[in-house]
Amino acid sequence: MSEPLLQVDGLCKTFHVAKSARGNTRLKALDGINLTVGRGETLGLVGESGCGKSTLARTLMMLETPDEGTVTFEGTNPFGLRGKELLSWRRRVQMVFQDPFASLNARMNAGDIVSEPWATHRNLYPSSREREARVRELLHMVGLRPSDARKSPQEFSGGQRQRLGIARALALNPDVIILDEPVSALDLSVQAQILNLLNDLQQELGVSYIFISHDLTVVRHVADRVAVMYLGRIIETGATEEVFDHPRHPYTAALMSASPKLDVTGVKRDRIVLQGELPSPLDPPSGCRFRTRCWKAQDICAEVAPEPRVTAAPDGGLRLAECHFPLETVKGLTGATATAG
Amino acid sequence: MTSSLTEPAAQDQLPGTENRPSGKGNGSQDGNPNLFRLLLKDRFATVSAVLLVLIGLTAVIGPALMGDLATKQNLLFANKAPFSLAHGWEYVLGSDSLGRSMLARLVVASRTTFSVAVPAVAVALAVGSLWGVWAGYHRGWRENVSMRIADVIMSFPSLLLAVVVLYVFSPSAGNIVLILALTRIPIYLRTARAESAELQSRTFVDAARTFGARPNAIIGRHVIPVVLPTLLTLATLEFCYVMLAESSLSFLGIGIQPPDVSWGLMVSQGRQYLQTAWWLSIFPGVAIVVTTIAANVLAAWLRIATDPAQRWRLALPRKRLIARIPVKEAKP
Amino acid sequence: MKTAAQSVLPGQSRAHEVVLSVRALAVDIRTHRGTVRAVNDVNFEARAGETLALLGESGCGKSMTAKALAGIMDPVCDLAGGEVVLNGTDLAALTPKERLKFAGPELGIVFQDALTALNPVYTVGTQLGEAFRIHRGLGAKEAKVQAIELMERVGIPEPESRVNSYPHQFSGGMRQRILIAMAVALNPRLLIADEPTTALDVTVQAQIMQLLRKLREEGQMAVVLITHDLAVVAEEADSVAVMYAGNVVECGPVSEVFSDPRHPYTKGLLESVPVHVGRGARLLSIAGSPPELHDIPAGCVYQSRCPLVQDICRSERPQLLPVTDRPVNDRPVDDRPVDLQDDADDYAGALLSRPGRAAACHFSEEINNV
Amino acid sequence: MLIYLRKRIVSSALPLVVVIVGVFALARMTGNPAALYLPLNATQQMRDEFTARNGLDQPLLVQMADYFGGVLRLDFGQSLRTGQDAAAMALRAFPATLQLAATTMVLAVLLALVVGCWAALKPNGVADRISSFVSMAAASIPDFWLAIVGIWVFAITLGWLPTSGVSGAGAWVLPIATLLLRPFGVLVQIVRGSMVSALSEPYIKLARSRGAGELRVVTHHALRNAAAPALTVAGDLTVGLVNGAVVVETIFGWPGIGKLMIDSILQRDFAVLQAAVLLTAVAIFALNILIDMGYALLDARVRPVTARA
Amino acid sequence: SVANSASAPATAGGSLRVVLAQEPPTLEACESNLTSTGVVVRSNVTEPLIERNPTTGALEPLLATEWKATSDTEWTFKLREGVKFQDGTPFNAEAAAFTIDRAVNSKLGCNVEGYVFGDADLKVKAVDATTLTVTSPKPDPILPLRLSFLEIVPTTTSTTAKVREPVGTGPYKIEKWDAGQKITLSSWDGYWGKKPAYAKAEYQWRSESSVRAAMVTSGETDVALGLSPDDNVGDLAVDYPNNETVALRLEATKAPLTDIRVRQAVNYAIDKGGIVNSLYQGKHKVAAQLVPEGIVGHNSTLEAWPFDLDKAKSLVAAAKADGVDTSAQISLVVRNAQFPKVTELAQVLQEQLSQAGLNVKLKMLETSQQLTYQVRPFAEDEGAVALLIQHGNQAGDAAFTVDQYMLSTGAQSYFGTPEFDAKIKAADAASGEARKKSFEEVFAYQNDKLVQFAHISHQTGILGKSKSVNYTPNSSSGDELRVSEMTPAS
Ligand SMILES: Nc1ncnc2c1ncn2[C@@H]1O[C@H](COP(=O)(O)OP(=O)(O)OP(=O)(O)O)[C@@H](O)[C@H]1O
Ligand SMILES: Nc1ncnc2c1ncn2[C@@H]1O[C@H](COP(=O)(O)OP(=O)(O)OP(=O)(O)O)[C@@H](O)[C@H]1O
Ligand SMILES: [Mg+2]
Ligand SMILES: [Mg+2]
Repeated sequence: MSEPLLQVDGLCKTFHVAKSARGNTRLKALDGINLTVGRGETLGLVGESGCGKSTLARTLMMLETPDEGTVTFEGTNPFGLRGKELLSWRRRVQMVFQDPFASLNARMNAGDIVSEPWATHRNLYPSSREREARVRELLHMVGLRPSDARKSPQEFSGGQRQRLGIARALALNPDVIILDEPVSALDLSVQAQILNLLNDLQQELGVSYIFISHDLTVVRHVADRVAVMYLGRIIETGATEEVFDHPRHPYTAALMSASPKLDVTGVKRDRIVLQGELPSPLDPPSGCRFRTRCWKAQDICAEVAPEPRVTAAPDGGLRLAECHFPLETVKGLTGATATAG
Repeated sequence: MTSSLTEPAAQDQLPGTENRPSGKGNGSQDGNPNLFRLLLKDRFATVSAVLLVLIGLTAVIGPALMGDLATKQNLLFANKAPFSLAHGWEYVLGSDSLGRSMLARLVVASRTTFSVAVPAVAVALAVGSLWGVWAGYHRGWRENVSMRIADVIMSFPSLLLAVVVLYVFSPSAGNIVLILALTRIPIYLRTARAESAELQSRTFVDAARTFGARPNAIIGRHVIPVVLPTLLTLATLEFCYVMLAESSLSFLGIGIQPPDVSWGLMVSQGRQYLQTAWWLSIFPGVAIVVTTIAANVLAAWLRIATDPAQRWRLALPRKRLIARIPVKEAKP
Repeated sequence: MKTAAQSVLPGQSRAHEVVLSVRALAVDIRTHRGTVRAVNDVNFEARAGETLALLGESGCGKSMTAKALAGIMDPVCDLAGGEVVLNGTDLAALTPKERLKFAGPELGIVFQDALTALNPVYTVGTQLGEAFRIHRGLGAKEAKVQAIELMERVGIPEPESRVNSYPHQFSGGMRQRILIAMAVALNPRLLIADEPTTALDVTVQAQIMQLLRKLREEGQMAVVLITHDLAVVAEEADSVAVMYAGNVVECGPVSEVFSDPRHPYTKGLLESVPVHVGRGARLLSIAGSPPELHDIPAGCVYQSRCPLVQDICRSERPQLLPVTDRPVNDRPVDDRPVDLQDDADDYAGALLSRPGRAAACHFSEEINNV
Repeated sequence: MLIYLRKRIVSSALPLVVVIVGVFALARMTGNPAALYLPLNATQQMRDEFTARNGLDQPLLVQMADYFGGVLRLDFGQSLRTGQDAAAMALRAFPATLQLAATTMVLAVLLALVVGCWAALKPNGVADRISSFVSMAAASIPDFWLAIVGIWVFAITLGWLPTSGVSGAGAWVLPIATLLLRPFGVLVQIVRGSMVSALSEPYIKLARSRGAGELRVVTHHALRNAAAPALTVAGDLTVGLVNGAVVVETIFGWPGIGKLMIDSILQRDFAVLQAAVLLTAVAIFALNILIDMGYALLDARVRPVTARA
Repeated sequence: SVANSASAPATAGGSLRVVLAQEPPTLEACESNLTSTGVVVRSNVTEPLIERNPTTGALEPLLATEWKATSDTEWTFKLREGVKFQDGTPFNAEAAAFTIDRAVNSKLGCNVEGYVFGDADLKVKAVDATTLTVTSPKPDPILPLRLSFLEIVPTTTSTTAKVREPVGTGPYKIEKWDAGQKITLSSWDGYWGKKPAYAKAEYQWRSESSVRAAMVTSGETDVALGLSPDDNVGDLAVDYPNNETVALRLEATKAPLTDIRVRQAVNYAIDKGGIVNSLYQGKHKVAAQLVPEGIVGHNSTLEAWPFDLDKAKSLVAAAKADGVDTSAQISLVVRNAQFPKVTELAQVLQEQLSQAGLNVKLKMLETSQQLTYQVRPFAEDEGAVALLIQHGNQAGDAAFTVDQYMLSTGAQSYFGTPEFDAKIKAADAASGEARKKSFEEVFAYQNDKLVQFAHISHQTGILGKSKSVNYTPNSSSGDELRVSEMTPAS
């Protein structure tokens, strides 16, 4: 990786919500996020529901304003942009939304949906003939037929809608696409189609992806690097294989272990089943956030928040994990099971 | 540049022409069924639609056909009973207390009634919904202020407003429209605000924001088209309310003024003749009720028919009805 | 089946005994385009202490089948035929009123969406206790005691205080537990779980699956697990029925079906999972999409997407027929889930009537040549 | 809850002020009442005296300030017409309307619940069609007309009920029946609609799967969920009754606030008008707060402060 | 309860039930010339010194036994002895003087002051306990008639504020006023005269005449005032001449009404006979002047204008030919709900005047607005106005009509001529037979020379009366319903 395309430093986002049990009204959805995304790279972002993945995506898209921290895109901070510059930034960073059903307006047809961005970015394809041609091209690109342009979203299946969402994101020829759970609503066979499509586009156009998913199998398949989130913090990052095969944070290990494997031998695996629930982000635990569910937790975990520990991975990339007692041996998982109950 | 992307793998994923996607959830396989065909299937809705069209036509062309029949008085011919052709077709519905043809008056009154109710509803709808959509989309202080204004209008005795305006500025049709519209704005305002506040957090609106679209463009493109059917249904119901309100104003003497005539005015003036000439108030009353029911039935039907998530209700079993009425469900 | 049922103590089934047997189940939906068949000629059996997985893509009729079993279909849906024999009684032949007696004590169901399946305006305690009030005639106080006990059983901490909470005050995983608790409240013989974990995170999913397993073992329940997650099926189920467009296209023990699929659809599904494929490599996928319910073709339901399609597939619908000559009870003992080994005697007895693998394909033998 | 109440009351204060100013301004627009209260041949001097006596010769702002000062002291001035204390007149008339409106709404809601549920059980069934027909017709009949027909039929022809007045239980029947019709008609449709959708919710299926019978499903599970929209609409309708029962009050000689308001407008009796309007506005704001509390009672999700158990 | 009162005979408990058109705003005696107040108070609770016989028009003694003019401007009254007020205080000259002072000379703003006395201040003096002198600034031949409007109250009555529930010398005293619901009077034992037949009188009010009619029909009330011919109470309806006259007052200062031919055309164009027969079922009388028979000054020789549309048209045409802008709009101003079927009448007038070729626009107004057309200062902005008036002469003397409606400075008059004014002044000052003659001439003169009015009809009131009550209404029944004149029918 040379100079990163997108860099995020210490991003924090707090929501004001109704009172919690402890009288807290401030919900820290993001708590000091650091990230980098290189050109043409896919960053996988995994984590449990409610840990802040979508909030991060929305903040990057400037749908939310962060309280703290900076976002740098090719050296500029998009939050400082206005007018024309803002528009051109908007053009370069696009998003595919989690829910293919909610993200398309049911009252527009596919052609209108795909060409909607040009209503704002008029100079991109000024003439209507150009626009029509480009719509056909985009639909073709995502594997839909030009004649589909007249159909309304209800007439498409979930997978096809997700493709429409991708076509719409592509309409502005962006450099970065944030994909928020692009396949979690889809059936297996459709999921494969979408993953193939994304892969093809990256090869062809060199776009970068931030790929958000809770399906580890999928992330493992698409991501170059992964970041694992827990309660608003990124607790582990590293190259995909490294993180998956040699998790250093206990949470990552538990996550990997909990995800069901399609293993046709029929032998039941032993696995770490985390006990307890994800704590409310309104009242996160003191010290290390994971300690309430961690089988390795000790007194210090309740008192001191762990600093990120950077280690070099065997392949030369950087590994980062926030834990007082990072796991050393991956094969020691079985031992962990016993403690986890 | 697209060549490699549309390679066989992607290519052969194109769905065949014959098997259209099933989509998730229910009802979506219905696509966009022809509303007219759907209408014909619901007999009540069909009858209502036909009635409304007839009434509408009467209001538009009827008065021209009636000429001055509606105002021609004949004091010697007052309060003649209806349903007799002895005095010519124009008196088939009887005559009123000044010997005018009830039929002609009902027809002429339909136009006045509509020309009060329709603009009143239209103005309230337009103002209330645009305002509500705007307030709901932007949330924050705009929403708060708008809702407080709505509160004020709602808790302000609308009758007082009506009386004052109509007394001070004369009870012309224009003022009646104005007053009825003003007092009904909050109804649309509230609904539009609620829907729009909900919509502005929808993902497709977020998507539009990520393109850099301006709020007004988003409101026009994404919010209004979605809110409109609900508001139109509401407007249909309000239409009935406005007709009734107009007749109440007539009761208080500040509605449509003679020699103009509306259904409400006819009911109101006919009430003193209930015992001597019932038709004076019954006929216009029936006209109001029939119009209202027809509009309500059609609105209820339309609300379901235009909502993809509810359309299935129209397909609900009608076993009992079918058992009685020998109508076969058409099976395509 | 009658004989089997008679020899059991009331309340609990013997392991591996057939608890539920579904024969030629068919469900029609009335739409304004006409009546369509959403579930067609579905057959399967569920056995005490075992899990049967119903697997299939979205919209293939899994939930519809489950609702038909539980007798809670939408008003537009009609049971068009078939038997649902639960413990010797054909539920399909009962009137809705008679059925109420079975709902709860005999048959429990867990819904997919825990948020909407709980009534938002009542405390969970009220809702948990309702089954006891209806079927056991308990008073409000006693029902609450039972509810607390239930919550304890499904692992909800501090049940005494949380029994008075409302559903929205619980997390998704907790709500799912409450739904499960509700379904098992009266120790039914049959538990239908319709995608109980689809909306949940992997870590919570693991907890829920663990809970289901525990309850199944405790009560010797037969579990029908509905899911579209192959991995869940592989890990949790004993046998599987793969559905496609309202039809069961293949069924049999999980390990066999997954290791040696005999229907091109099953095979296609298995191949589209991104495991054992290099990162970024092209995944195999099934082209096209399932047929719409109102124009399901005359022949094989899978014909439009099938790589093996021949003329016969277009004209004749394949029956669900046994595909293997191998007797099922030949399968190696190691294959069996751990818990089964404990009652090996019953297991052997039950095996006698266990049907083998079946697939609905004209070319089920040639699949592997694709 | 108390904090919430306080907040609501504070936030209603501003609209109330607007209402007060609005009434004041509107009332002044209707012109000088002198002609109404003086003999037809009154001289200019008599008119001037009258105007001065009632403070109507002061600049509008001064009058308004006076008026506001009075409001703060709960002194609304004296009625021009009767010479009585305006606030007392309004307070005396208000309970009559309130009783009428409350009884009407309670009955309308109960009836609508029964009919609406009955209709919702079989959507598009015969019961549904009949009830929606009846309810729509009910909602679209002019009330004054109905009132007079009612008097004619039940008081004169049949002699079952008194024609009008406030004495005895019988006197309540016709006014309530007249007022009831529209709220009933509207509510039936609302209840039916929300019952139909409540009955198709998953939790209803779940209740059935627990063995709950039809009656239990309807009364225990669906009804409470369906009640919220009905509550909203019932609230709006009550507001309509509280300040709009004029027609019925006029016909039946019911000494309510609606009649008082319209009379005081006609008589340019500003003090009474202002007192009456303010009173109803306060009542309406109170009603809205009550309705919000009703929501909270119905549904724990909207309770303002809920500790996470 | 209602069921009881509906079924029980009216005589039970000796209670008479009356339903009025509206609740009296107050029962203050000095406001009793207001119809709604007077109908309850006058001659029931309070009594005047003198009262006018509604049938003969003659003044009859009541609290004053005799009176005479003792000079040009002074009248002397002899008062009845042994009369007490309901609060126990005696009635004497002091009380009478107090009452006149309070009503006429105080700052109370009593309605009766302006109505009966104009701006004239009276000097009153209690000579002894039973003798009272009243002096007017100018000679006033009808001062005793004017005083018949003053209801005598005791000296204990407040002079700074009006009282809602007065004390009087009448046969009934106010027992209870349930504001908004009803007023109950009960007979007073200390009354000086004959004890009335009914022990109680209960007043209720309903604004819809059909409801009032229904109450008589259903037996909920014994007497209902102000019914309409269409209320259909059958033989319970009792007609009586109510001294009210309906007419159009024409604003002769604005085109096209400036031309007398147009004003005459208006008179010819109105089918008075048709209106009376069709709208009022022949119960009203076609009118030729503003006062009906029985009023001093009524000219019985006057003939109503015949209905002659052709003549009307030709008059309009003639005026047009002479340059009068006959197409200018005439506003036909009508007060809402002023009397039964006023809306219908208005529409008929509008139609008939239009037929004559005039441009008439109907304006239905509420009272307060209509007053800006009816009394000075008149609304300026409008063009010509034809105002529908209902004039009731309660006093029985044409002066009360003519001063208001015909004097060029009259409060309700648009115009006049000096010559006409002089005639009126002369009539006002005359007395006896001369007075009668002069007023008769005044009416004839207006019809001939001025034509400010297009007379339509003398009205007939309809009163609903239950069979159980014996009562014959007279022309003042609408203003002064004497309960003591009613007796239960046996
Ligand atoms: N607009 C908002 N107001 C208040 N809280 C919010 C808002 N948006 C998100 N949150 C809270 O912030 C936290 C992070 O939410 P987010 O949607 O980013 O999670 P996620 O990781 O995307 O979850 P999922 O996998 O379910 O999509 C959650 O606790 C959520 O409740
Ligand atoms: N009420 C309904 N009206 C019309 N069609 C319906 C209705 N309910 C279900 N369907 C259709 O019946 C078919 C089977 O639905 P079902 O809910 O059983 O699918 P499923 O396999 O459970 O899917 P999922 O995995 O999405 O839950 C679908 O095509 C669906 O569109
Ligand atoms: Mg998310
Ligand atoms: Mg399902």
